Amino acid sequence: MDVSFIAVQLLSGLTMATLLFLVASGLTLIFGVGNVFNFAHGSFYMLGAYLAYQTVSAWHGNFWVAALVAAIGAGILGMMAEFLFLRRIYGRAEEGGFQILLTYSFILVIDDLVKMIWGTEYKSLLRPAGFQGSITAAGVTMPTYNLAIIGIGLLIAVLAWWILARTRPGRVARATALDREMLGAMGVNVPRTMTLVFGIATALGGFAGALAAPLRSVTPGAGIEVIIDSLIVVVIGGMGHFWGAWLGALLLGEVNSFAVAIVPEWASVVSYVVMVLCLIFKPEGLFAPRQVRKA
Amino acid sequence: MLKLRSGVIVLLVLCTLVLAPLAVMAQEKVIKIGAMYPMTGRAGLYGLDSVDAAEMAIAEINGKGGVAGYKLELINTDSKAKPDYSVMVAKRYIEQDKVHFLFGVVSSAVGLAVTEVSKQSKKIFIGTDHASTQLTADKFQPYYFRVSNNTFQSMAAGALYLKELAQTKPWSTIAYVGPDYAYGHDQWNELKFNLDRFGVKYKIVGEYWPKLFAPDYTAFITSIIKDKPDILISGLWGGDSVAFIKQATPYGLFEKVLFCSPDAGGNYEVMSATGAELPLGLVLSARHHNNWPETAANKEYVKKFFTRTGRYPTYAAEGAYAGILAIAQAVEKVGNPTDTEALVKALEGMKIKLPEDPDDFTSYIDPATHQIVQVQAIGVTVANDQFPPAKRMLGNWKVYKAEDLLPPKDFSEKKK
Amino acid sequence: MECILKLDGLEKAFGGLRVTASVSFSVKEGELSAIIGPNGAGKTTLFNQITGHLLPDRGKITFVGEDITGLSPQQIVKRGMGRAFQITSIFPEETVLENVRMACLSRRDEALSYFRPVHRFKEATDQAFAILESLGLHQQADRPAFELAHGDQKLLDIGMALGLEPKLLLLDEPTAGMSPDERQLTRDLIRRMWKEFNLTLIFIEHDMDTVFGIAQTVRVLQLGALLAEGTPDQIRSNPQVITAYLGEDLA
Amino acid sequence: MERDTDLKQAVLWLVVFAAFALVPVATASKYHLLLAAHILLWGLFAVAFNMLWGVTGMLSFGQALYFGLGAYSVGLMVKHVGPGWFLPGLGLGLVCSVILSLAVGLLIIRVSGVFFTVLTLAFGQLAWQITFRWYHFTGGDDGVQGIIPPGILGNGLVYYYFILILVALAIWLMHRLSQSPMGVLLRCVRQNPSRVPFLGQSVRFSQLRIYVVSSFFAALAGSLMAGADNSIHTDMLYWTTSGEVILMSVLGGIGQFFGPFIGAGVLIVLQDVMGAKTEYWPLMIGIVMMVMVLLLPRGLVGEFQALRVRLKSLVASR
Repeated sequence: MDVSFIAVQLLSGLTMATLLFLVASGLTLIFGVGNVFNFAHGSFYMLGAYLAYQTVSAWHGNFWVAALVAAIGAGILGMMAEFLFLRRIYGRAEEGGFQILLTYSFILVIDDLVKMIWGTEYKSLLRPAGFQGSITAAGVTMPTYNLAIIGIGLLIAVLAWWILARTRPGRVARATALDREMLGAMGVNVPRTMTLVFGIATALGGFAGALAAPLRSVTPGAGIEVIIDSLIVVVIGGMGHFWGAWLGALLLGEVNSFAVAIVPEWASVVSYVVMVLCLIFKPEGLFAPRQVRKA
Repeated sequence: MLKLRSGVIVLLVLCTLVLAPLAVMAQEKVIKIGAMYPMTGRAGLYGLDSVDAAEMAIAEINGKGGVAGYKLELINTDSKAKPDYSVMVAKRYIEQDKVHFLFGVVSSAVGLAVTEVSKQSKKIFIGTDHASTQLTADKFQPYYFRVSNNTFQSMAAGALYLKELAQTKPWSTIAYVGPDYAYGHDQWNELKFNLDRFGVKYKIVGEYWPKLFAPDYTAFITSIIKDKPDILISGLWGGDSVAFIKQATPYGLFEKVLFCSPDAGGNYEVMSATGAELPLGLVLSARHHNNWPETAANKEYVKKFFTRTGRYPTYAAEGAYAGILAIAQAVEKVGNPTDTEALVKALEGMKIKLPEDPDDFTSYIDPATHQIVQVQAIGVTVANDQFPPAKRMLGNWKVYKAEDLLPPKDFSEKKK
Repeated sequence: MECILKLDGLEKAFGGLRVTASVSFSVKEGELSAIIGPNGAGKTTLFNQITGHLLPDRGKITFVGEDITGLSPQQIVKRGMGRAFQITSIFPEETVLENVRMACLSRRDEALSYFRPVHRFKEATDQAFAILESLGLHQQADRPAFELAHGDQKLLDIGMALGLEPKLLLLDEPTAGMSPDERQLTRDLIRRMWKEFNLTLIFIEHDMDTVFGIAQTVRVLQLGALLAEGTPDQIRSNPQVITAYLGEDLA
Repeated sequence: MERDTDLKQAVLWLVVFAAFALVPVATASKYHLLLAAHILLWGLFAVAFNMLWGVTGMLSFGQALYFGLGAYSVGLMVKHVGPGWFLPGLGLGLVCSVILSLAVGLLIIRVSGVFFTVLTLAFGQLAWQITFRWYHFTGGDDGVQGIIPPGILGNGLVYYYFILILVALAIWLMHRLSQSPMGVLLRCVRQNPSRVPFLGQSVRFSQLRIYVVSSFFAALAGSLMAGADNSIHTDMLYWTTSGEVILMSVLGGIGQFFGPFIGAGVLIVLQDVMGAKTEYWPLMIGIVMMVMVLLLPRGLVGEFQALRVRLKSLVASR
């Protein structure tokens, strides 16, 4: 393996990692803040892709506008889902199980609704104007759209970190995860915060779907395919840790990228192996701070 | 007390089970066909196309008064592409709905499970879209017939194409990318087998196994570019094919290698989903083409399908269409849909004119393997917007004779 | 009388905060004693270390002549130490009887039997009934525990500890949240339990009537350290204790 | 009073057992026999699963792992060794399920709550991916077909009664377990885990024990399923299988021992009836799930019981 090939594979891994991160970020956000495991996160990703497709093809919108529409659309639908359904089961005994079931039911309903609206044919989006080609430097070719995605991913990571760590709403959101009741007592409107955060998380999912659409095919059931991968990212990164998700995605993307080059016949199980190793040695996630274990 | 109630509920459920069949009144003079196509997820498109095409064929036949005094009737249950559920459905079809034929299925796994039911209950199973060669080779059983090409035939055609290519444009190295499951592995093994059989010299420089429905191919693409193969064979299908092509284009992969996907790469949904992004000059094929052969029959078939559904068919549709025609023809010959053994005899060696047959050829069912024998055309992507939303269709056809594509008599999947 | 529990220089800190500062004392078998101290004096933390819920940073705990430092709660319980909690800790969906019976079964090493229905464990059931009777809960035996009044739940918590037939019973604020009348009843009950079951009993309490009403020995904790130890009379007149409780000015 | 309950339960057992035993008498249809067999086996799987979730409060999203393990032990034994090795395969599956669940259990009971759920999901998916990928050995996504039980068991009717007896025995054993001190202890672990050590019992070991027990019976259900369907496939290990068994439990009621069994029956019959009528089955089942979770969280059996109690008190107050 020469140096330029290593550079190429690193970049490939980075592209994969960024897309993984974009999907997983919403999942980890809503888990970290709301203590909600949104199994239907992939469905919002799929909705985003379809909304973007709709905006571009039927309404002849600009791609970047379409991505925004996708994010907003998925966000609004997410808030509705939280407000109408999820909210009702907070605090119930066995909440975790009911959360998973309820969000699982979202997957089924959204899948069939998408099928009713858009049919089963594959939809497709073009790369946006100006990002259709690639640039070559020092023997390394890189599609410009992939570069754009990596840039956007970094931007979102930094922005999210800044919001969560440095702004008051961000701190409130983080504190919500720690203690819903305590915050309620302190005059924070916890239900509204939860709805909002859920909306932001699903908007991130929808945005990721829109960004990924020009690279993938838009089909019903696309959500289920990304959810397991994002789940692995979130588990490796430590559930609810934003930077963890980024690092987890990076680790997974790069490991996958080099596995493809070195042991292609095992490429499809590498993600799982990484995850299981992580779980054995650090079950709460590689990048999560050690928790105080109670007896 | 409550526990007793739950007992009562169980009893009620069981009673419903027992009484349900009484409600199903046997209708007279109907040929019942029990189909099991998936209607959701990635394969849902093929399922929908198949059901639409089968119903189109049935409407045509019933419009002409049916066959041997019978009308055809199709029932479809969403198989969810799950083998265990499909087995249940198949048994229900046989026992409750009293179907005469089992029909369909997209996934080979479901096909393998249903052929087992067919074998045990001696009920004819007409296979349409699934491609695993096993079904007509080592898993062969007398009540199974397949009316679309299997992967072996596609790969044989692909191998012949590559053989001819070597004479005009010499190549030496080859790489493969295909989904990491039986279908992907079968194709590669069968291609290598056929290349050897036809005496083609080649050197393998890479084998890549993304998982089925993998969203990202970037790492595979850059790795393939490093391997510098002359030929890249792809065993990807549907959305995976679309994603691979879309992601590979800006890397200039298709200028560096000859991309060849002889089984499913030329399926219409790949072309419709990639539109103008589909590079020119890719070597693709499918088990039916909307623009080949340019016979009246094919044109009419495609047009009718479009009028009926508002979209152009994938090859799955033509398989289902062929299946209905085969059933009709068999019943016509036998005179009733109940004499299974006579129907098997009628299907064996049956000649059947299909939309995908060029004028000088008629498809027939090989009596030894129950596999339909058809010509296969391999084409190259050219600009063509007659079948929107596709902007590219195949052209510059190379046509391979059906007999050349059959597996040798002693071929078995086990000998890999 | 022999010494049943002995603490030797127990130390515990959370972060920089010393919550147990070199505490040493020994408890005689059959003693009924109280631990008092202002809020935050480290009383419950001390209990948590004795019962194995927390590991002390330093020091040694000896129970019936055996070093139990570092053992898990269940190992310590098996050696005959029972505990009831400050914030009532019961199994809310189980019946009152079941709560106590679980303890009785555990005591008899029958808790892991997986085949015989629980109600056929005659001895454990009878013992559980007997305990409920002496606690006055027997009429509510078949009610789910969460339906009980707060005071009764506290009693049930104690009942569960009694089901373990402990040599030593630790009660964490047994009268917290009770009305004065209930307190009086509980006070009598504790004394009766103590005699009836031949217990060594240590309780943490804020209610001074209870402490000075029934305890034979009183220990005072302040800022994690043992401030004083003695009979109720000695403690009542100890100037250090008065300071701790009433502040410098009044001392 | 408690003896009275015993009697009622014995009667119930007989009624349910007899109902299932009479299925082949009532209908000659092999399809109905298969449907009844599926209800029995899914019912067993669901009851075993609920010992984990409803009883002990550990929501596993990966019990398909053991269901599949049982099925594949039988299937692969038949495929690679010979058709006569059906029963040894069954035994091997059960042994493997104990060993594997011990190993996996030790790893994952270190965490609780949603973390536990996600870890079980992860291990389940790992097993699925390996089975899917290792296709020379497992048959990959093609699965294994033609798994016919040997000798007299090859007869569908005999095999049905074989299933019936084993399922009845297994459920009876689990029922005894749930009524035993161990069962009470498990319920205590769910309700108040921090109190359990102070009764001298270990939370983790209780959890590990029931994880192994539940996995064992899941494997039994899976291995018997291989013989009922005559085929196995990777879907049995996929997360949707785990999801289905959770749904069955919620449908019937996780607070009831028998709830999941009823849930399995209702779901399978519903799937059979609705699946034949609509291609929008996922939508239907999604809506059913939402209704159950939001409005009837106690499940059909649990809500029915609650309704009875309310009616009773209404009558009494009049």
